[in-house]
Amino acid sequence: MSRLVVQSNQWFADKVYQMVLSGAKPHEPGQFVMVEISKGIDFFLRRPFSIADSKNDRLTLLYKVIGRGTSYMTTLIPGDTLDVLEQLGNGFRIDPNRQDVCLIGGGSGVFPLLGLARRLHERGIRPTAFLGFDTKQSACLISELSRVCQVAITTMDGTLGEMGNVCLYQAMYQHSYYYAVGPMAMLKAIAQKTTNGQMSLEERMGCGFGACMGCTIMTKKGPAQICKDGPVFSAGDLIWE
Amino acid sequence: MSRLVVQSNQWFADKVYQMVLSGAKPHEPGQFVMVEISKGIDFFLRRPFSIADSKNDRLTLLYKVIGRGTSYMTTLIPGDTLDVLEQLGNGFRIDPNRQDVCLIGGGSGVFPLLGLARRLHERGIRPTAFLGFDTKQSACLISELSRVCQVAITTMDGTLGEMGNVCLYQAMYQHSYYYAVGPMAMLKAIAQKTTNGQMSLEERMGCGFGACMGCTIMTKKGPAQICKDGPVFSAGDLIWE
Amino acid sequence: MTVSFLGWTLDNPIIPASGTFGFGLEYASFFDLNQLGSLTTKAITARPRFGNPTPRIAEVPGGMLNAIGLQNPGVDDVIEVILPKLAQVFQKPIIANIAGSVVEEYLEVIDKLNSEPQIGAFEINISCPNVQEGGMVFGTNATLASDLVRRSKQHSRKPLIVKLSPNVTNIVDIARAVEDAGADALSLINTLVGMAIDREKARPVLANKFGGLSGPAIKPVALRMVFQVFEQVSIPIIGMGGVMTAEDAIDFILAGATAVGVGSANLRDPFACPKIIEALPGLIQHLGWSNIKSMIGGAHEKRHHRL
Amino acid sequence: MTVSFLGWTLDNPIIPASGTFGFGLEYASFFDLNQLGSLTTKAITARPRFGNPTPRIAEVPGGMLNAIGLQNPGVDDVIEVILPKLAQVFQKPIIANIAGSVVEEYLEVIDKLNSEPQIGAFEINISCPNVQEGGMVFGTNATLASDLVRRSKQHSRKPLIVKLSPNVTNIVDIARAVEDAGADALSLINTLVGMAIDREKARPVLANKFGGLSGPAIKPVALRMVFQVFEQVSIPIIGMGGVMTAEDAIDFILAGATAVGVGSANLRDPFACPKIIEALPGLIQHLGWSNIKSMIGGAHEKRHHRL
Ligand SMILES: Cc1cc2nc3c(=O)[nH]c(=O)nc-3n(C[C@H](O)[C@H](O)[C@H](O)COP(=O)(O)OP(=O)(O)OC[C@H]3O[C@@H](n4cnc5c(N)ncnc54)[C@H](O)[C@@H]3O)c2cc1C
Ligand SMILES: Cc1cc2nc3c(=O)[nH]c(=O)nc-3n(C[C@H](O)[C@H](O)[C@H](O)COP(=O)(O)OP(=O)(O)OC[C@H]3O[C@@H](n4cnc5c(N)ncnc54)[C@H](O)[C@@H]3O)c2cc1C
Ligand SMILES: Cc1cc2nc3c(=O)[nH]c(=O)nc-3n(C[C@H](O)[C@H](O)[C@H](O)COP(=O)(O)O)c2cc1C
Ligand SMILES: Cc1cc2nc3c(=O)[nH]c(=O)nc-3n(C[C@H](O)[C@H](O)[C@H](O)COP(=O)(O)O)c2cc1C
Ligand code: FES
Ligand code: FES
Repeated sequence: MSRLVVQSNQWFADKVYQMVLSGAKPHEPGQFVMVEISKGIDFFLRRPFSIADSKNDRLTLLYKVIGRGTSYMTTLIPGDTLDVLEQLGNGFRIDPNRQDVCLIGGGSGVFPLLGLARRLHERGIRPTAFLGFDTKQSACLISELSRVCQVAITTMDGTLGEMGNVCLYQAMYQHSYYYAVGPMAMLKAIAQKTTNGQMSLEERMGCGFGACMGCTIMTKKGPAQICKDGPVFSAGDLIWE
Repeated sequence: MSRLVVQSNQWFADKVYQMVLSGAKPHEPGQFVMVEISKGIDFFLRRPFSIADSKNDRLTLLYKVIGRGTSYMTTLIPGDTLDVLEQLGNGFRIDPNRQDVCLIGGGSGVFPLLGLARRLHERGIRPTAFLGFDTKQSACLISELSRVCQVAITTMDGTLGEMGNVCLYQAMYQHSYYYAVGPMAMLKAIAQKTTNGQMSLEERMGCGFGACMGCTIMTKKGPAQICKDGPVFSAGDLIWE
Repeated sequence: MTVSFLGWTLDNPIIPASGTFGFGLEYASFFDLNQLGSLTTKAITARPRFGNPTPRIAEVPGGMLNAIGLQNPGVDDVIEVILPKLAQVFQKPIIANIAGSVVEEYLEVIDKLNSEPQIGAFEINISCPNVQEGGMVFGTNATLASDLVRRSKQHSRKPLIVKLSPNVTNIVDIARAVEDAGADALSLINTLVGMAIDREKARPVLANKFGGLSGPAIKPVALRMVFQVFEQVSIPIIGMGGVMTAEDAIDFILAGATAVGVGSANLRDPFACPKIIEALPGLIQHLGWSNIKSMIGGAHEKRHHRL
Repeated sequence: MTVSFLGWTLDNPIIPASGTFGFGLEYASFFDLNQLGSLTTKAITARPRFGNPTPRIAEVPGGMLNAIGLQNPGVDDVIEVILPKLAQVFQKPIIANIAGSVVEEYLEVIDKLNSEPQIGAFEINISCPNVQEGGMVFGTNATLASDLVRRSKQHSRKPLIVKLSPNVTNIVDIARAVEDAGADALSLINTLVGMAIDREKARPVLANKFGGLSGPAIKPVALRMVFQVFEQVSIPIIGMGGVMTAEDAIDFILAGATAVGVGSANLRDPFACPKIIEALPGLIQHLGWSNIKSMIGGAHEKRHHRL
């Protein structure tokens, strides 16, 4: 648990903010943090956020304004401090011999792909990123990702890139391995085509470190905590109803 | 209900802070306000504070740091705003023909006497103020009050003025009328000597405006709400066990 | 925004809860009371009551405790002094909250208030935790509760709402019992019994030791009870417990409430009710519903249609 | 800071509450568990349980709801895998929380755990609100509760703590019944049954609809129950419900608790327990007491002396 300092906290895309925190520990792509929104009991539980990027003592979060907690976060200014539980979850597993990989992100699911793409790039891997958004306004991270990988975009309304759902994008199934983050419906559709990849899951969390059993899913290997055994799972281990 | 702006909020005496708020309505000495400590549910009830002074749109509060709410108040800085319910309670009744009056304040009870002394002074009345404190460090308002009235001081440990309890000060019973504010034990002791005066009472309050029946006392005229029928009562109407 | 309730049409579902709104008069200086759906009076007893010694109020996390002890000027004073004053500032039917130590006291109050045209319904308070006799004793025992309601119903010439206590093992049992005994509607919930300790003085904060817990802290319990009772009774429910915002009010309606009581929120912010009423239409639209009626019980799998 | 409890001497009265501390292992990476007075395990059942579908967690004002549904790997796995791991990081006697659908399941778990030397006491959970069978059914019925406790007592070779449900009309009745049936101590309280509504989706947030309310919101109810029960039973009490700080812990001790359970606070802040333990001595001194033992029940008019 650390007290991190807000370095910047700015509008990033439609309903999405970017917060850079200093004083952080190093993080692997795919790990997450639990953020205490404020002292006192106005927000009893911490909020989970993926690492968008982590460099030296800087942690970048990208957060979508959903409800009370994320709305409150937009009011923080540089110099404010946040109590953060760090280095949670397992992160994406990278096999340096696996070159032909793609990243698949739907909506807020694109956020953790930034750090992953950068890490893959450092390892000499240049994946293709398939990103799906609702509409042009909510699209983000395209220029950042373009620097380290190829980017293909779909929007539901066709205002940017191809029209339609990202998981209907046939090209991505030509890659031999994927890293997918996004809504359950998207993940399920992908898993039904191929389980050659890793998927990051989300669930409401009580603790974030494996103590409360709040985030349990059944996998082919038995019950697993998304917060501790995940959030990244091998697609082949997941069970879909 | 108004949003008032903190103009200053400074240490004033041992555990006592002075807060000046702007944007306020005019207040009578003896009235009080209910301050919302912060938005959200960290402080569910408002806190009652007497008017130390009121001039144009400026309201001065003097508050002693007692618990959670008053501790939090010390962290407010100029420019912060507070949601305040104003103009509560009846205030002291002033009879311009009554010249020979004294003010009796014990501990935090001295705070509302400042505005009263100034108001009396405007009306050409120059009362004597008898102030009782625990010790020299907690003594305050002496120079301010000295400008508009004569001041006599007692401290429990004798570090300032006479040693002892203010209500044992015989000189004050030579005045024909008093305004007394302070702990119940002090008020009771005074009332047992003479009921020629007015007393301001305190109680835990749910609303501050007569709706919840949280602050009821039995008086000789029947049940009364401290917040609405008081906080200032004629000493002769009060009942002491 | 209108809802039908006990045969009246409420302009909106927002009703200040008993004991947090006095007899309305204090609030009339803050806003025009006629904005409200209705209003509930402080508990009325046969004779004047002083209530409990102070401190009667304590702050606790997410809410407050009160141990007022049914202070009120008694039914005669209410009729002679208070109702005429209230008539000048509020022109809709009100709900008179009624309490007593024994069944006969309830009946006496009902008999006297029966002929008051301002009163649209009685709310039988069988759930006050702050008195030694009567009050919650009735509300925690299905037999006593149903006996009281049956006899009240015989006397009453107005619709009878029964206000239930949450301090029970099975709220549905009590709700069913009072429905069977003739209740026309239910109010739930009254306060949970709680306490606070003054650790410096090593004694309870409240002179009465225990008090009723209200405010956002009790909202999950209140919602759960409204939800459970809605599935098992067919009379309408006034849902309450921790309502601070229009969002909270909507949660109760989705759980099954036809109208929503606002209690402690009024004490913190005397404008709480008009603010909620103002925010409701926008919220309903944002959530994609056409009107409040259609939302009642909307969170249930098989939604009943009982408007 | 030491207190005697069930014949042991606890270094301090702070005990993580069941279900919020797993089997301790996750917390061992945050701090040295031996700082704790003791620790309570997650509920253990005879066979592995997956628990309820997700969402199992919701945030509510001043607290949270959970509907875990007793997920645990079953008593055999606890004995073979978990207890040996725990032995490496915690060397004091632990409290094993035990649950079941039927009386026989409780007895089976007790029989198997009887010979585990790490376990200092059993905590019989008759108050889990999140399962269809067993759990709270036992805790809300004095006859069932006392039958379960009597039979558990016959099997148990360790002291028996019984964890009560607050979802009852009269907590004292249940407390007395289980004391008479042979309980050596009481834990109170478990969670209140509550719910939250997802108003955008017009349905309950939790897949299980209802969940257990914990956190500061329930502290006044918990304090009241500890206070009431302390006056009517003579076995010691582990008090819990909303303890976040040393101040909260002291309130429970003054109300009558011998030890204090810390639950949800651990989830928000994994260092909650060591922080409370560190702050206690200074607070006790500030309040003018010489030790914790002397404070037990200190808020009662006639303080019992039962240490
Ligand atoms: C492992 C993980 C990583 C995540 N990474 C990101 C990220 O990088 N960027 C981002 O914008 N969002 C991310 N989320 C989702 C994010 O946690 C929620 O949007 C956020 O908690 C909503 O908080 P709120 O107070 O605004 O919403 P409210 O609805 O007011 O919150 C109420 C409660 O529900 C919980 N909650 C609501 N939605 C979610 C959700 N989708 N997942 C988990 N809990 C939820 C909140 O944490 C809180 O406890 C992640 C979630 C998980 C589990
Ligand atoms: C009419 C009136 C005028 C007052 N004027 C002043 C003033 O000018 N300056 C000043 O320093 N204090 C004044 N007080 C007392 C002041 O209201 C309390 O000291 C303050 O509420 C303590 O808040 P807290 O959160 O720090 O204490 P906590 O003990 O943490 O508060 C817990 C709860 O108890 C209530 N409470 C605690 N002590 C008192 C008390 N003595 N009176 C009423 N409620 C209390 C709080 O309002 C809150 O609801 C006045 C009280 C009343 C009733
Ligand atoms: C100060 C106070 C006084 C109350 N007095 C009464 C009463 O006289 N009769 C009654 O039925 N309920 C009474 N209640 C209970 C409320 O009407 C309401 O049921 C309860 O407070 C829950 O709602 P809330 O959380 O919105 O306050 C009182 C509540 C408070 C806070
Ligand atoms: C996530 C969670 C899981 C729980 N699981 C159990 C359990 O398995 N057995 C049990 O007796 N109590 C369980 N409880 C109840 C707690 O032990 C405790 O009684 C309750 O949460 C009140 O304390 P608190 O307010 O400090 O959390 C659980 C509570 C939470 C929040
Ligand atoms: S969130 Fe608590 S175990 Fe995963
Ligand atoms: S504080 Fe509510 S009536 Fe006085």
